[in-house]
Amino acid sequence: MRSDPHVHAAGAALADLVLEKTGVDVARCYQCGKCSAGCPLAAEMDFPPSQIMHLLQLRDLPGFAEMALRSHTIWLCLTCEICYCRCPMELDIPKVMDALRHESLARGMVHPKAKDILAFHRAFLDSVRVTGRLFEMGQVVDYKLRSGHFLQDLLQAPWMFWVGKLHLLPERVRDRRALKRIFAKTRRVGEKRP
Amino acid sequence: MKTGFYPGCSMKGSAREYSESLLAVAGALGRTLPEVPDWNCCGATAAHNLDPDLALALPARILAAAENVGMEEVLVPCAACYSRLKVTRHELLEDEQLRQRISGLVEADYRGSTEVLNILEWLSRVPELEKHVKKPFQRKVACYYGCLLVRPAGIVKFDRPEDPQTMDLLMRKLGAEPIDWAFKTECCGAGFSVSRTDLVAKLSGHILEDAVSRGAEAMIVACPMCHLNLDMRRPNIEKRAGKKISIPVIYITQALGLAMGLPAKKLGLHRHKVAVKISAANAAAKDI
Amino acid sequence: MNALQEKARELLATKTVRVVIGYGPGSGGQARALFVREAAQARELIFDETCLQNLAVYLMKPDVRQLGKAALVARPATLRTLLQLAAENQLEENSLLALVPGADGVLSLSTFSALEAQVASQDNELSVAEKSELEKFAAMGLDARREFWQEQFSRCLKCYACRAACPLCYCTRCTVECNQPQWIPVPAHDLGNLEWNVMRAMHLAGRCTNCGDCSRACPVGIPLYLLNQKLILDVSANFNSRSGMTAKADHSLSTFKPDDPEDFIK
Amino acid sequence: MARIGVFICHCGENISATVDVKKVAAAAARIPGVAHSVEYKYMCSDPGQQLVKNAIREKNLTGVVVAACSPRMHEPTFRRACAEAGLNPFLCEMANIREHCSWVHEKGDATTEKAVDIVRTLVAKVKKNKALQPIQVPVTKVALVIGGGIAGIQSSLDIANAGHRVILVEREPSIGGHMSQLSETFPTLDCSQCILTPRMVEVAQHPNITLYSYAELESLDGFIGNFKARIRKKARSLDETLCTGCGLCMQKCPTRRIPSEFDAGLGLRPAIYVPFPQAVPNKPVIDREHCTYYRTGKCRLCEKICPTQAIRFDQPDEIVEVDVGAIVLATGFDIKHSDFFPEYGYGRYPDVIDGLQFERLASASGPTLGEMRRPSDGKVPETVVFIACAGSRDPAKGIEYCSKICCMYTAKHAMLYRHKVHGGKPYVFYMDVRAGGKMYEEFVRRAMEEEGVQYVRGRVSRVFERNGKLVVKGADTLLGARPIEIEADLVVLATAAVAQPGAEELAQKLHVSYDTHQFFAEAHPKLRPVETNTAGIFLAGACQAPKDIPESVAQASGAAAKVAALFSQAELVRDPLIAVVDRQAPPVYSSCVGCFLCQSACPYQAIEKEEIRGRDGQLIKTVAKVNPGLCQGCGTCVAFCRTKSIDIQGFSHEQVHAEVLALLNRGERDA
Amino acid sequence: MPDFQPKIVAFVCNWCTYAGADLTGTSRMKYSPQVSIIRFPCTGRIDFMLLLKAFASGADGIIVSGCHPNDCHYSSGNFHARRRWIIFRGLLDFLGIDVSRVQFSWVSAAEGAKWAQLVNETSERIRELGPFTGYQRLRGLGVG
Repeated sequence: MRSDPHVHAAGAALADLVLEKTGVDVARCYQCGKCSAGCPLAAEMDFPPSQIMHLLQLRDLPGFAEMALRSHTIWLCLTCEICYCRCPMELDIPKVMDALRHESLARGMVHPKAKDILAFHRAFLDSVRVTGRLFEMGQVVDYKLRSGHFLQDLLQAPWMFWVGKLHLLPERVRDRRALKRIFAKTRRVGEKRP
Repeated sequence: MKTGFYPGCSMKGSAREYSESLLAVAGALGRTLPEVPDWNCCGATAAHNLDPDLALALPARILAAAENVGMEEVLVPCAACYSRLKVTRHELLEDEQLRQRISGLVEADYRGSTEVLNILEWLSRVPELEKHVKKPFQRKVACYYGCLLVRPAGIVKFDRPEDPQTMDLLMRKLGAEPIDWAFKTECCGAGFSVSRTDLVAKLSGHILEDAVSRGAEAMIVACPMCHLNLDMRRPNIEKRAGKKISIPVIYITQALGLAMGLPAKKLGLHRHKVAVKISAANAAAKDI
Repeated sequence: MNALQEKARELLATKTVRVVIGYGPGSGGQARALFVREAAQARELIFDETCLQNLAVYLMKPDVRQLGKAALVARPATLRTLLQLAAENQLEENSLLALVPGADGVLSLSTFSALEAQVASQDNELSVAEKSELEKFAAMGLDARREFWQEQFSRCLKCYACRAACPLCYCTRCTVECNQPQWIPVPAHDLGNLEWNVMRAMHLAGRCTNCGDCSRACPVGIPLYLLNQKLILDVSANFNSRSGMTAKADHSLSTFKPDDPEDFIK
Repeated sequence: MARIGVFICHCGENISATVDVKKVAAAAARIPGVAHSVEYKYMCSDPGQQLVKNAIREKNLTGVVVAACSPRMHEPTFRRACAEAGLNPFLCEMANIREHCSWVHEKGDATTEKAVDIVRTLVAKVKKNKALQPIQVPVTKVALVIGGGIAGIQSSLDIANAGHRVILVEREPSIGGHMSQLSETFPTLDCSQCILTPRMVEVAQHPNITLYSYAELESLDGFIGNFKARIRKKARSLDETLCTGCGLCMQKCPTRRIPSEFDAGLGLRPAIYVPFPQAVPNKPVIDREHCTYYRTGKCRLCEKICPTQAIRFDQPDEIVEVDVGAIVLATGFDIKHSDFFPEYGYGRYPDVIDGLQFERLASASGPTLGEMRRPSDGKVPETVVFIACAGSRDPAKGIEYCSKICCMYTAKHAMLYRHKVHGGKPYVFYMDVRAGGKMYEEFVRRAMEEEGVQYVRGRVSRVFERNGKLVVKGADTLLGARPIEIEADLVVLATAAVAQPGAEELAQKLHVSYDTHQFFAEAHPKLRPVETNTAGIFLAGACQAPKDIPESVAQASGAAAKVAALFSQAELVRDPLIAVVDRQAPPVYSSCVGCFLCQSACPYQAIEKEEIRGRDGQLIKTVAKVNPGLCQGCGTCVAFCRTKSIDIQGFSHEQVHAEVLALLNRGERDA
Repeated sequence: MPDFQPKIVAFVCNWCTYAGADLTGTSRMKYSPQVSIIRFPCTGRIDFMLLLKAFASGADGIIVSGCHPNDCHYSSGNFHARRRWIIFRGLLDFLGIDVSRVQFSWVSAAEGAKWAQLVNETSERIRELGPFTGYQRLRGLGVG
C-alpha cells in the first residue's frame, strides 16, 4: 500500500522508507551485480545500482544509507528499466531510484553534479504547469536560465525552427485551471528555486 | 473498437514528422484517429523523478479523459508517453486506494476500462499489411526498440524483453531485411538529451556504431526521444566518435508510408537532421 | 376385464407369480396399493391418473418378499427405481415382472435389458413446470430461501414417513438410528430437522428417481420433492449423469471424472 | 472412566516461546477424563519419554496425548514409548502445537488458547481410541529400480548383492545416465567413463538383476511389499536375442545427421544407433521418428545388411507385469536448456553452450575427441567465459534454489580447458563459490592459484556477438561494481539443474509427493531422507534434489539398505489404520445392506462381497467386507456409507465426531 | 463488529494439506490463530455430516483442503470428495445457507505459503461476514 509520500516516521531506516513507498524490500538483494553489469551508465556512477542497494542494506550503520541520497547515481539513472528486467530477485530498482530522488530533494542532499539534470526537470514541469503541455521553446529558455548554459544548443534552435520543429507560441490545454489544481495539490518536494 | 490517439507534446513539436507520417499512414489505411480531448502532458521523466503523485496524476487525467468519451483504447505512439500511461494504468488498477486518491487529485475518475496501445501493437493489428505495400522497402534496417516499449516486461506485457521481434516482423512485411544486432533494447540516453548531451552522445553512439557495423542502411525507431538522440544529436555523436556516421533514422510510420508510396514530404522526412537519402524501393533509390 | 386385469389374472392362474402388486380404488381421490394373490381378485385392479404411488417400495419390505415372486404395476418412475435398485444389488434379474400398462396392452418386463430399453424409451427429464419452479427458487435470493425452508422444516415432526415411503430408503439401519455418535438429534427441533433433511437429500443424491412419494407421504406437506429435483438437476449438470437408467453399478456420487468442475476450489 | 495423560513439550523454546505451556498444562488438567497433565522441556528425549512411561504405569493411564510437534515427526516415537510401558500404541495421539500453533502465531493469549483447543480436541479423540493390533502382510522380495544412472546402478548392485532380485528400468536405450556423458570428475579428475563402465557391465552380468532398458513404468498398483508394476518395453525394432551388437547397421544407415542426445546435440548419430560405444546393453535401437523407413516406407537397408536378421520393423511395444515389494526411484535430473537465457544468447549463438555440452567437448569420447574446439567453426577458443548460477538462485526465472554442483564443475571445466589449451584465458563469473565437501575447497583454490583461472565476482548482464566474438558484459562487485567487458570465443553457462521432464507424471503414478520444482519429496528432510511418504518407495540421487556423484552413490546405497531391511522380514507389519465393515450377532449379522456403492469408491479394490449363509448353507445376505491386505486406509468408503456400516480405525466416526465437538466447545467443557 | 474473532475449523487430509501446514510452521510463516486443524487420512474420508456438526457446534467458517487433483496419496479420494462437495454446496445454497462460509482448497505438501494465505484470506472473509448467527440460532432453539 502506498501512503502519502511526504510523511514518514522520523528515525526509520531508509530501507524501511523505500519499502513503504515502493514495496521493494532491499534486503532481498543478494549483490549478484547483474544490475550494475547491465546499467548503461554504471561507469559514470559513483555507486552503481548494486552498491546503492547495498548502502540501503546497511540500514543501521550511520552514514551509509545517506550516501545513497547524496549520490550522483540516483540522478544519472535513466529509468531504462534494464536492471529491473534482468534482476533475478525481481527488484524494481528504478522505482527505488525514484524514491531516493524524492527523499534526496526533501532532505536537500542533491549531488552538486546533478544540478543540470534537476534544472531540466524543473523547467519541464514549469512549462507543463503553465500550459498543460510541454512548450519546448519555453522550456529550453527556462532551462538556460536555471542552468546558466546560455550558449548550449544555440545553433540548434534556428535549424529546428527552420524545419518546423520549434514553435514560438505554446500549445495549450483548454482547461488549464484543472492542471493548475493538480499541480497545487501535488506539492513537489524541495520545490524551491535554486 | 473505438481507438483514440494521444500524440503527446513532442509530436506537436520536435517530433512533428512522427505525427505527420502516422496520420498520413492512418488516412491511407482508412482509419481515423480522434485525439483524446483536451489532453495534457504525461509528465515524462521529470514528473516521476520529482514527484510521485504528479507522475500518476498527469497520465490519470489523460486516461480518464479518454475513458469519458468511450475510447476503449488509446494509441500512444511516443514510447515514453506510452510507458507513463501504461505504468499509471497498472499501478492504479493494482491499488484501489491509490486509484481513489489520484482520482481525487485530478478530479476525474479513471476506472480502468481504457487500454493503452503502442504503435507496434497498433500496426500489427492491421490485417494484411503487406497488401498495402506498393514500393517494398528493400533495405537492411536496424529495428531499434529502445527501453520503454518492452520494459518493464511485467507491466507492458508486450513482446519479449530480450531480442523482441514485433518491429522486425513489421519491417519484413514492408519488404525490408531487419538485421540481427545487439543493441535493439539498449538505452539511447533518453531524457538527458539536453541536460547531459555528453552521455547521450556516448550511449547513442554505441547503438549507431553497432547497427552500421552490421550493414544497416537505416535505423527504424518508434520513439521521439530515441529519434531526437539518434538524429538531432548526431553532431555530438560524431564529434565523440571522431567520425562521420550518416545512417538515417526513420520512424516506423515513415518507413510504412514510403512503402505505401506516400510522398516523402507528407511523411515529414525533410525535417530530419540526418538526411534521408533512401527511398523505399531499391530500384527507385533517389535522394529525396 | 381390461388388459391389465387379464394379464394379472393369467399370471396368478398359471402361478407365474404369487402376487401382483398394483393399484386399487382408495379414498380421497387417491388409489391405494393392492396386493392381488388370487386370480379372481384381479378384476379389482385399476390403472388411471390417481395411481401415483411408487409400488417398488414394497419390494424392499421383508413381509412382501416372503409372499414369493411378484409382478408389479409400474409407472415410469417405478421403472427407474427398479433399475436403481438393481444397480444397488437390491434386485435380482428375472426375480420380478414389471407390468407396464399402455395403449397397446400390458408390457411385461423381467430382464434388466428389457427394463433398460423401456426406460430409455420414456421421458425421464424433469418437466418444464418442475424446472421452472426450481428456477424460481434460485431467483429468490439466499435469505428468502433460508426463511422458506426454515418455515417448512419447523413443521417437520421427524415421523420419518418420507423415509418409509421411499423405495430407496431401504437401509436396515438408518444414520438417524446411529447413536455412537449421535449424528442426528432425536427430538424434532430446528437444527435436528435441518440436519435430517440435509442428510436425507444427500443420501438420495444421484440415486433418487423422482417418484415424489416422500412429499405425498409427508403429513405436514413439506415439499421434499424440491430438494430431490434440485439434486437431480445438479447431478445431471455437473456429471452428465442420471439415476435409474441402468442396472449396472454406475453411481454418480461414488465415481468421478478427473475433469469434474472445480471452480469453487481455491 | 477414561484416565488420559497429557504431556506438553516445550521443544526447547520452539513451543514455549510463544505458548504459555504452564497454562496449557493447567487447562488440560481440568478437561474431564484427564488424570495427569505435565509439561517438560524435551518430551522426545529419553527422560521425556520416561515421564510418559512412568505416568502410564503409575497412574494407570488409558490414553496418552503428547502435545508437541507434528505427528508426522514423532508419532512413532511416542507410540513406541507407550507400547514399552504396556499401553497399546494406538491409544496415543499427538497434539500438534508446534507446526500448527507456536511456529505460526505470535506470542499471546490467543496462541495459548489455541494450543489448549488443540489439546482438548486430541483428548476428546483419544478417549474414543481403541486398542488395535498391527496387520501382517507378506513381502514380495523383488525390488524395482527406476532409472539407470549412477544412483540406480548403485542401488541395483547393492540390493542384488544382498541376495535379492532386482528389476532395473531405464528410459534410454542404455544405462549410464548423465555420468556417462561426463569427461572427468571433480575433485580427483578421474575419467568418468573409466569408473562408471565397469559398474554398468556388472549390472548387465549380475544374475540377480533383470535390466529393462528403453523401457518406462506404465502404471503401479498395490502397496509396500505387494506392488504390481506394469512396464512398457518400447520397441527397439530388433530382436535382442539375435542381435550381436556388431554395429554393421549403424555404419550403413543412410540417415546419419541426427543430433546425438549423448553428445548434447554437438555430435551426430544415425537413425539406428547405440548412444555410445560402451552402452549397456550394447544393442541398437531404431529411432522411428528419424528413420527413413518409418518416414517414407522405403529403405530397410539395416534389415538387408544385418548378419543375424535381427531387425524387426513391425515390433510392437511390450507390456511386462511384475510383482515387486519395494521401489527405488533414481530418475535423476536434467539441466535447463536453451531459450531460458535470451540475455545470454543461449540457443541463438552456437558458441554459448551449457555445462553438459562442455563435458562432451572435453571428453575423449566426444565429438572433437577431447580437443577443445568451439561448435561454430571448430576454432580453438583463446578466451572462455564460464558463467555460474545461470538460472540457479534466480527466482525471476522460477528457480530460487542453488543447483549445488555448478561451482565445482565450473572450476573443473576451467581447469580442463587450461589443461587442453595452455595459453587459454578462462574467466569465471560467480556470486559465491560453494565448495563444501571433501577436498572441494582445495580443488577450487587449485583452479585459482595454480591453473590461472580468473574469478570475477558478479553476475553477467548479457552476452552479444560482435565481430565474431562473444561480448560478455558483466561487473566486478569487488571493484565497486565496475563494468567489465570480456570478448570471449566460447561462453559456458552453468545452467540450473532441474527435475526430469515427466517427473511430475511419474510421481503421480507412484503417489509420491514432490516439491514445487517437481523434485521428489523425502519423508523427512533430516531423519528420513531416502524414504518417500509412500511406504516402500525410496529415493536415490538427483531426482530428490541436485546432487553430485558421491552424494548420489551414498544415497543409493542408503536406499538399497532400506530395501534390504524391508526384505529381511518374512512378513511386514502394518499399522491397522484400515476400514472395517460392521459385524454383529445374528440375526442382524451386519448393518450393511449390501448396496456396494463403496466398491466403486475404493481406489484399491479392497472391498469384497461376503455372502452370509445360515447353517443350512442358505444365503441370508450379501454384505461388504474389507480386505485388510489391500486397504490403505483412505476412508473414502466410510464417507459414502449411508448406514455408517464402514468405519476406519484411527479416524473412526466416534473419534472425529468427538474432535469436532471438543474443538468448538471451548468454554462449555473446561472453563 | 471489529472485535469479532471467528471460529474456523479446517478439515484437512494428512498427506498434502496437513503436511503443507507443517511446512508453514517449519518456514515460520504467520497466520491467523482462529483456525484449528482436524486431521483426516484423506479428503475422501470427510463426511458432509461433520461440516454440519461443525456449524452446529458454533463454527463461523470451515476450510476443507486436500491434495491437488492427480496428487492424492490414495489416487482418487480427492476426486470423490470434489463430487461430494459439488452436490453438497448446491444443496446448502438451495436451503439458503451461505456456502461462502465453506472454503474448499487444494494445498499440497509443498505449499506452506499457500496454506498461510488461505487461512488468512478465509478468516478475513469470515470476519467480514460476521458470526454465523443464522445457524447458531437454530442451535439455540434446538439444544438450549
